[in-house]
Amino acid sequence: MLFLQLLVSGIQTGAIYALTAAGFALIFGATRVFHVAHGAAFALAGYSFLALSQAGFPWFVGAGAALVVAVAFGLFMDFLVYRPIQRHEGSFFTVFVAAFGMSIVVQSLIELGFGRGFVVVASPLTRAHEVLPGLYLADIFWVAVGVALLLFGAVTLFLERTRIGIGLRALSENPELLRAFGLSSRRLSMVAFGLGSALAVPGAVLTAMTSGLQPAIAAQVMLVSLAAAVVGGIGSLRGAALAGLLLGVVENLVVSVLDTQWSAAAGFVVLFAFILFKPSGLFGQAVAR
Amino acid sequence: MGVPFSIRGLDKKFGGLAAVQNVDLDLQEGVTTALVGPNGAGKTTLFNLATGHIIPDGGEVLLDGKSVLGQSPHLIARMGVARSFQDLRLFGRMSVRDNVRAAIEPTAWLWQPGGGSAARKREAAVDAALDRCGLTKQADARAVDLAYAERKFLSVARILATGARIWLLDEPASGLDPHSRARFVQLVRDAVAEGVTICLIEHNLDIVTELADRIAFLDRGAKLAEGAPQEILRDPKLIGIYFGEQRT
Amino acid sequence: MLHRRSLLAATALGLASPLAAPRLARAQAGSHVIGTLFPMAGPNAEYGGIFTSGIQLAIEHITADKWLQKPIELRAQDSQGTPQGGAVGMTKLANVDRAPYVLLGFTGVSKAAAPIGTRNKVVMINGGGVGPDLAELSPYFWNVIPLVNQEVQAMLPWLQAQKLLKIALVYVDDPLGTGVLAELKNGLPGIGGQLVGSFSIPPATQQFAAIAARVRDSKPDAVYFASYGAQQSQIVKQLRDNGISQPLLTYSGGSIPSVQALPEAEGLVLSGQAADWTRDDAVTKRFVTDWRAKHNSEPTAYHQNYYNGMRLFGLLAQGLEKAGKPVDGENLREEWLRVKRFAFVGGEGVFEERGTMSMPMQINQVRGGRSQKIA
Amino acid sequence: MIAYLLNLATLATIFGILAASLNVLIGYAGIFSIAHAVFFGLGAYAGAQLALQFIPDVLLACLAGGAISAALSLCLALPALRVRGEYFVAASLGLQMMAVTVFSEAHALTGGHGGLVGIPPATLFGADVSGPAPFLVFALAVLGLLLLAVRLLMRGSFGRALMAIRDSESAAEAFGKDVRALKTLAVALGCAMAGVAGALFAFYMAFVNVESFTLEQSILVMAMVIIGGTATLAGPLIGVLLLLLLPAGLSFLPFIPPTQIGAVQQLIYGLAMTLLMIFRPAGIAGGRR
Repeated sequence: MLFLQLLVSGIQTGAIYALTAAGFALIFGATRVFHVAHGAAFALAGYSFLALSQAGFPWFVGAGAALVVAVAFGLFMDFLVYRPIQRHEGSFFTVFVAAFGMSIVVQSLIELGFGRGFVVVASPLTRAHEVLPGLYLADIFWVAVGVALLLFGAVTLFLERTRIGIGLRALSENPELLRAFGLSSRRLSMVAFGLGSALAVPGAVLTAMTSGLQPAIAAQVMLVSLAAAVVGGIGSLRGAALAGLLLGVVENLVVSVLDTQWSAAAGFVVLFAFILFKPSGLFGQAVAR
Repeated sequence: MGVPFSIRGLDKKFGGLAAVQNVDLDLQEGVTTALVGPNGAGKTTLFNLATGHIIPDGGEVLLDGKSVLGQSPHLIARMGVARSFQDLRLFGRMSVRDNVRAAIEPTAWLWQPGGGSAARKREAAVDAALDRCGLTKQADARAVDLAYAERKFLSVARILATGARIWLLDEPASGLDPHSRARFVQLVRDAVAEGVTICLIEHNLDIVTELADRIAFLDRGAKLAEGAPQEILRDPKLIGIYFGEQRT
Repeated sequence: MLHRRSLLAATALGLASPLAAPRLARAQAGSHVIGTLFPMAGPNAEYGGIFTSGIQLAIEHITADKWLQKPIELRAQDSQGTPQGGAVGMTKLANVDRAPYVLLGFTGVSKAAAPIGTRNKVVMINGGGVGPDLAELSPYFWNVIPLVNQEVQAMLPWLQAQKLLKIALVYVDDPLGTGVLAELKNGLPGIGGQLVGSFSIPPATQQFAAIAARVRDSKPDAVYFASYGAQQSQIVKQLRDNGISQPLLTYSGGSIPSVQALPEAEGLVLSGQAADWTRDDAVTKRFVTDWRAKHNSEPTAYHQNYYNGMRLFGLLAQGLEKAGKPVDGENLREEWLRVKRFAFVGGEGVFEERGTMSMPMQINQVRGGRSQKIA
Repeated sequence: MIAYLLNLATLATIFGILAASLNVLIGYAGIFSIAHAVFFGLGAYAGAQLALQFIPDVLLACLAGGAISAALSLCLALPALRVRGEYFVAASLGLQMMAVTVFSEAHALTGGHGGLVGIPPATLFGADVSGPAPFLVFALAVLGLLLLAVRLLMRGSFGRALMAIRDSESAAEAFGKDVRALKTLAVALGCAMAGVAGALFAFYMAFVNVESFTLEQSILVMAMVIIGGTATLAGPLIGVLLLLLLPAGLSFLPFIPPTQIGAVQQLIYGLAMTLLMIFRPAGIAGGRR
C-alpha cells in the first residue's frame, strides 16, 4: 500500500511537472531557444494567483490573472531578450545566460515584493480522505490529473489539426518549408512562447495550493523542466510530458527505498544517467556528435 | 606512381537511408581527383568517413596500404591527411596567425618537440602560408572578422602550413570572385607541383576542368563513374543527373 | 509541488553579510558592543524578532537602572538560521565589530560559530538552540536554555502515561535533528517504547506528501517532528493533509505564533521549559509586568531566555566596571566563573560545569490556537 | 575598517582563483559547466579534513584539495566528452544537484548540513599564517602563481589547441588535436584550481558546509566570469570585484533595508547578466565578439 500511495502522490507531482515541461519543450522545439526563464513564468503566475486570492478574489479571477501574467512574460522574453541576441549572435550560451539573468531578476523582485518565506493559498481541496484502506487521496489529485490530461489533449490537437500548430512543428525541422506555407516564423515563435508559458499556469496555481510557493521556485521549476525535456528527448512534447510524469513518480517512489533526502536528487540522477547513456532521450532523434 | 590513399567498398547508412554505398576510390600520388555529383550525393559524408569523423558500417580505408579504419580523426590527421570543411570551421575567436599555428603544432603541451629551431621553422611555415594566401596583413585579426574570401583562404592556409601530403577540400572555391578564384587555382597547382595528392568536392565545373586530373561521379551514395574529366563531363546521362537534380 | 532546496537566496546573502559591513564598522568608542546572530530574514525570521525583543527589554532595564557607565550598542548579524550564515556572521562580529559578547540561537548556527568565537575570545550566549552538542561546546559558550535531552526526558513520562509508545520521527538533517534522533533512540526503550521510523529531511524542503506516506506506513502511535521556522507549519499541514491523524509532538521550537495559529496544529504537544509568570521574585515580576505593558501579550520562554542572556551581560559587566577591569571576553568569563549564580527571570540561574543551565520542564498542548500546560 | 578590508580582499582573492578556474573551462575550453561549486566544495572538504585529522598546513591542504578535485573531475569530463551545448549544461546541472545531496548525506566526510566545524588556524611549514594579513598574502601568492600558470598555458600550444576545440571541435580534430585528452586535461586543470580555492576557503571560514557549494554558488561564479569577460586573464577578476563589492556598495545606500540587500544585489546581477548578453556578450573586459 505504501508503494501505491507513493505512486499516487508521484502521479500528482508528475502531472504538474509534465505540463510545465511540455511548455518548455514546445518552446524549445519550435524556436530552439533554451528558455530557462520558463520557471520565472511559473513563479510569476503562482504569485499573481496568490496575490489575488489573498485580496479576496475568487479562484478563477486569480487563475485568469496568472495566465495573463505568464503569457505576457513569455512574449516579453521573446521580444526583448531573445530576439535582440539572436539578431547579432546565436550562441546558445549567450541566450542561456541572458535567460538565467532574467529568472534571477524575477526571483529577487518576488523576494522584494512577497518576502523570502513560503506562502500558500489555503484550500479544502488539499485535505486527503481514505479512499481505500491505507490509501489517502485529496480532491486536488483529480484536479491535477484531469487538468493535465485535458490540456495535453488540447495542445496535441492544436499541434496536429491547425495550420499554426503544424507550422509550429515544422518550424524546428524545416524553416524553409514555412515560407511556402505562408506563415511567418516570427508569429509562430510568438505563439510558441505564449502557449508554452500558458502551460506553466495550471502547475503554478496547483502548487500554490498544495505545497506553497517561495521565490526560489522559479529555479526549481526550471531545473525540473529542463531535466524532463532532456530525458524526454529535446524538442519532443510527448517525451517531455512523459518524462515529467516519470520524474514526479521517481521522486516519490525513491523515498520507499532510499533515505528521504534523495527524493530531490533522484530526478537528476535519472537526468545524468540519460545524458551519459542515452543522450537522445526517450523520444528524441540521435544527437549529432 | 603510388596510391597513398584508397577507399574500398565503403558503406554508411543513416537511419535506414544509404548515404554511401559500396564506394571504391583511389587517390593517386600527385593527382587531383574531383568528387562531382548533385546535392545529397554523399560527397561530404565520404570525406567524413575517410577522415574518421564518421565510422563506416562496412568497407575499408587504407593509408599507404594500411588500414586506418576506426582510428580517431586526430590520428588520421597526424598521418598526413588534411581537410577543409564546407562551412570552413575556422577557429573563430582566435587570430588568423593562431589559427594556422594551432593547425600545425604537433602536440598540445607547453613544450613542442624540437625546441627553438623547430619553433622557428614552424613560424616560417606560418608566415609562408599566410603570404601565399594573401593574409599577411590580416595576421592579427580575429578569424570571424575576416571578409568571406579571406576566410576561405584562411581555411586553405591552415592546410597549406601543415605540409600534409593528402588534402581533402570540401567546396574550397564556392562563392569566390574571379580574382580570388584565380589565386586559389594557382595555390592548388603549386601544391600539386610539390607532390601533394588532392581530392576536392566542387560544384563549379569550370574549376573542376581547370584543376582535376580525374573525376569520380557520385549520386545517392554510389559511385556511378570515374575517369578523365572530358570523358565524364561529356556523358549526357551523368550531366542529366547533375543538372536535373540541381534545378529542383 | 516543486519545493526543493532554497535555491538562489542563500549564497547571495551569505556573501552579502560579511560585506555589508562598512556602515556597522564605524565603532563608537565608549560603548559596550553586543552582537546578535539570529535569522533576520527568510523562513526563520520570526525567531530573530522574538529573540531580539527579549534582549531589548533587558537593555531597557539595564539602562534605566544605570548599571553600566557606558551605553550598550546592539549589532545585528543575520545568521539566516544556517551554519554558513552563523560562521560568516560570527567572523564579522568578532573581527570587525569586535563584540566581546554575542547572543545567538539555533544549533547549527551555534556549532559553526563557536570555534570562531572561541578563537577570538568572544562570550556566546544561546537562548534558543537546544541541540545536545551545545553543552561543552566551548569554555566561552553558555546556554541559558535547557537542551533537548531535557526536553525529551520531560516528554518521555508523558508518552508513557498516554501509552504512546511507537514513535515515528521526522527530523531536519542537521545537528538539532540528529540530536533529537539520538535522544529518542536512547530514551524510548526506557519507557518500553520504540522508534518505529525516522525520516530525515533537508532543511529547506517543503514537500512532505511522500514522507507522510512512509510515516503512516510505519504505524506509529504518535509522530515527533524536529524542525524549525516556517518548515514546521508545512510539516504539520501536510502530515494532516495526507491522512495522519495520530498526535503530533515536537520540542520548544514549535512554540512560535505562526505554528500555533495553524488550524492543523490543534492538539500539537510540545515540551518546553516551565514558564511560571506568577512567581513573586522581583526580577520575574518586573519582567512580566513590563512585558505585558510593552507588548500587550504574554511573554514566552524565548523572551525570558534572551532577557536573561542580556541581563547576564549587565551583571557581569557591572562587576568588571566596579573592579576597574576592561570588559572583554576573557574578563567576562572570569567574572562568570567567579559568580556562578545569578538572579534571573524564573528564579536563580545556576550554571553547570558544561556551560548549561537546568530548568524545570513542562508539557504543553495547543488548544484553540494557544499553548496550554497539560503536564 | 582595516579588518574589514582585509576580510574583503581575502574573499576576493579566493573567488578570484575560483573564477579564473571556471574561466579555463568556459572561456578557453568552451565547456559551459554550472557545477563548479562541486569542485570548490570537494577541495574545501579535502582541505578541512586534512587540517582536522592530520596537519593544518595550508599549502598541503591546497595540494590535497586540488588533487581530490582533479581526480573527481572525471565526473564532469565524462559528459563533456559525450555531449555538447544544452545537453552538457543539463548534465552539469544534474551533477551539481546530485553532489549537493551527496555532500549533505555523507556525514562522515562532510559533516552533513552541520558541516565541518573548528578547522584549526592555518599554518605554513609550522609557522602560523592564520592572521588576516599573512593569510591574505598567502592567498594572493597562490592566485598570482595560478594566474601565471594559466597565462603560460593559454598563450602556448595547449591554450591554442583548447581554443581551437572550443571554436570548432571537428576542425581541431582534423588538425591532429586529441580532443578527448585535451578536454579531460582542461577539466582536470580547471577543477584542480577550484579545489585549491576551496581549501583556502575552508581555512578562511574555519567552517565548511554544503550551503557554500550549491547551485547558486555555481551560478554566482559563472556570473562573475561572464560579466567580467571570458577568455581573458583580467575579466574574471573584474567580475569578482564587481560582484563582491556590489553588496558592500549597496549597504551604503540608506534607503535599502539591510535585510533586502541580498535581494537587491541579486536583482542587479541578474539584470547585468541579461543586459550584457544583449549588448556586450563578450563581457566587460572582452572585446567585441
